[in-house]
Amino acid sequence: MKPLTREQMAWRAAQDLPEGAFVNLGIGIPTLAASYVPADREVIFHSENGILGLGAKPEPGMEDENLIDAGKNYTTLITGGVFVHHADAFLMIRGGHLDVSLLGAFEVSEAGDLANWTTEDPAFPPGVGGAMDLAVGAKEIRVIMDHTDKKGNPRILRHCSLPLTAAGCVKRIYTNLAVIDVTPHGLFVVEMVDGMTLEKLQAITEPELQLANSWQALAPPAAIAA
Amino acid sequence: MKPLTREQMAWRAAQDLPEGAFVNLGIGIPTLAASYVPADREVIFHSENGILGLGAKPEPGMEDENLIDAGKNYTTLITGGVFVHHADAFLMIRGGHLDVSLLGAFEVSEAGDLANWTTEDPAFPPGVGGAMDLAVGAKEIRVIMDHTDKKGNPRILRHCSLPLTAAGCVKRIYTNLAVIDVTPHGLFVVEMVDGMTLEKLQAITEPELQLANSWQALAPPAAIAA
Amino acid sequence: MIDKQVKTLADAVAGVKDGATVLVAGFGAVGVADDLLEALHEQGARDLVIVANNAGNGDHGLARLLNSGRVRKVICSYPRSGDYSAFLNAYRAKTLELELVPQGTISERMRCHAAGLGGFFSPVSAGTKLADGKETREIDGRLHVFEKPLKGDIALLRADKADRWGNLTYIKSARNFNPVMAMAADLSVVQVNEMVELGSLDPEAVVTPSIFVDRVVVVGANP
Amino acid sequence: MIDKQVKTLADAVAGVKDGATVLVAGFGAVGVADDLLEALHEQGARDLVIVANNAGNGDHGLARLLNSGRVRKVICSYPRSGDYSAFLNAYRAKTLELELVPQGTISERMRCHAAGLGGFFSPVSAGTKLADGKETREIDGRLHVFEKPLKGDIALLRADKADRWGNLTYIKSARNFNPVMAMAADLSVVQVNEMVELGSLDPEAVVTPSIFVDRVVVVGANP
Repeated sequence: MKPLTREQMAWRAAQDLPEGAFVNLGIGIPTLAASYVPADREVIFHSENGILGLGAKPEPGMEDENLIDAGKNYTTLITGGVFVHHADAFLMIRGGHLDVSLLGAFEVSEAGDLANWTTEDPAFPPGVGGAMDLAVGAKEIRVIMDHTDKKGNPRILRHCSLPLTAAGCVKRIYTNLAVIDVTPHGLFVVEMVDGMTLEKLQAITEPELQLANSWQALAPPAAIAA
Repeated sequence: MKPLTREQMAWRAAQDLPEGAFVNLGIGIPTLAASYVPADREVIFHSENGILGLGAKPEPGMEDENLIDAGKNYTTLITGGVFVHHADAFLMIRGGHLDVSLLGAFEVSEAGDLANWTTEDPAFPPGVGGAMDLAVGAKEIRVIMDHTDKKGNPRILRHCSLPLTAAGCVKRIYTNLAVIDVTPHGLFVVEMVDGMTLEKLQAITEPELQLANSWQALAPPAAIAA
Repeated sequence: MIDKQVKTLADAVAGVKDGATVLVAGFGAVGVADDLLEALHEQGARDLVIVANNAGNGDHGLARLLNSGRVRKVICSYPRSGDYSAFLNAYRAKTLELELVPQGTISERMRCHAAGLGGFFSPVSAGTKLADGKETREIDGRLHVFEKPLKGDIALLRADKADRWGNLTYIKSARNFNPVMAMAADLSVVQVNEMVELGSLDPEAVVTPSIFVDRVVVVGANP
Repeated sequence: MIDKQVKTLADAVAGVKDGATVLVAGFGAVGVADDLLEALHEQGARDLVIVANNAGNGDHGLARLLNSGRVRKVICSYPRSGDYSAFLNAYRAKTLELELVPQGTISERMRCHAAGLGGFFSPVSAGTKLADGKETREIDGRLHVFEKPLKGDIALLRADKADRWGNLTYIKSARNFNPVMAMAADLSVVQVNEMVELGSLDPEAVVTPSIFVDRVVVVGANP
């Protein structure tokens, strides 16, 4: 059984972004998803600092000092993209104008509660950024995260142990082992990596998992960086 | 004793608009004030439909069908003027960004209450337009109106008889007979037309008037249309 | 490939249901999507709630909907504008409900919905008849009225140029309510003078970004 | 003749009082008025409350004010950005108060003040630690938090071009917080790359209208 790499997780999430969707990609793995949108689809990426139509990383030497993304990395604007001011960028987020918000997370509960803004490390000041705005506003909130923490403890929990970002918001979780839908009837596994079983997955997941009737293999194409 | 004409009232109000002021002119007599700003002063007029930098009426034949003022008359944009959308135009109004809002009125009370939106004529639907927004937002609210109604009854009252537009907002009243300041210590006559006395003015004004120590003649130059 | 352009005015207003709330942009006769309003008349939806600054002029566009008895309620600031006989007749016949809202409050309530907020306190109308029955609160010594978000099922908009994504620019004061109504409806439909190539609108000068627009129809240059 | 241009950075920040609330535009290092921040350091005001998205980088601009002990409180969404050692040291020494606000709520609270409103209900942060102690209300079945307007005594802004009235345009993502902060301060001060003739900015494409701007200083082209 081979867990997905970060790139493969991003690839998987990207496959679910439909033609014409407006999407915000959170900092970290979600950002990588931009590269894996199928070539025949137009998906428009939103950046909280005021960009609608975020493009790829600029070629070396082509960086524009006035053009950065939410992660403060140099970026580009695609044809048709526009600039807006900050309050309008968050009106788009909070007002349900984005089709998908793809976020990183520390923990997700079986009710779809999301914890992704603080680990409560007393040595450092907390920072929330746009996490809470992104977690309430989009038409659909999806999470990308490793299935367990570094010690192998579950991150999909009955109740989040860390402070919440927002309650009951997550609809789909992409992990390095599975794709799981959060529904009013519980958590449904819709895809698992080759060699994974519901039993093994359940062992590293706190709340009860059910296998969707239509479940299938989670199998990125060989070309996606391993 | 010669009451001021509409043009002369507008002229008088215009003299108080300082260099660099942002001003909204209400429909009716206030609109006329734009023509009487002293030539050496730059005053920037705001129109509620989304214009900052309203200009003069266009020359005949030069009307632009996409450029009207709040009174729905053709207008022009002065050099430096810009267009904004409606919510931003009213953010300017309500948020205290305008220096002066110059309004018409039916009645003003001694406390500065303003009634200028409805006469409660049952035969017609009420209309409020931007009256209530304009009456609360500007740094200073000033009124232009005839001193009495057509029957000679006072329009400056102890309490407004018509429904209020906003309470306690008016700071200065320009009538066809006088200029009156509304202060926490009562109404002060700061200017009167030639031949007017405090006694005569009081007879057509409901609340008590006081004569400002520094009062002077209200005397438009002969050139202003009589 | 994203392409929001539809071929006909009928396509542009397809699917409007009876009882729908329709945001009608424009101020006076400027920036009004008259052709979309005529198309909505053809489409036939009834029992409509109209949100607009004014309440129709003559017997075309919004006034025609009023004259045809398609409108249940008008939310506006100033019905008495131009030839408003269509409104006046229905108002006097008591076949039409009027919700009179201060002009800035109309657009702010729509922006409130657009921004995903639950309502706001405004000093406008506090202490007046138009605040009757509304929740009030004193904030920093000043009376405020609680105003609720206002959303449309459909917005009928008029712009100058659009690209295939639906980015929009306007002409002068025809901008007025269009940008805020575009943000506040589930379905935003716009009639434009001209379609332009994607990328030909200045990214710094697009007024309504594509995310707020669903359907675009070209009606030809202004008369 | 209106002319908002001042000659020096010192003129631009003249009069800032101890205890002032300073709106500091920018996102990361982009669109930040670094020269105005340095001038404010020279000017000497203390006990400042800073509103910004981040909390300074290295030892220049905002970070320098922090290192010099001029700041009493920071209202921001994400202090941990870049080299934020200036903030971290003061935070650990407990000489600095932090009010952590969700990013969109910062700009919305400033817009709320700018729009003359008394506060709004937002679903953001409802049910979380950041809503502790805040008034809540269920609206349409969803929990909301009451948020108050946020105003600045002064805003330190950075734009690309200005005219003598103070109309402004920006470059790309350097727009960020600048337009909303320009609207939300009693005194809005902007450093620009270039002054242009009145009338040379497109009236359809000015992002910050002159009414929101008080002083303009030219600092030269971007490095």
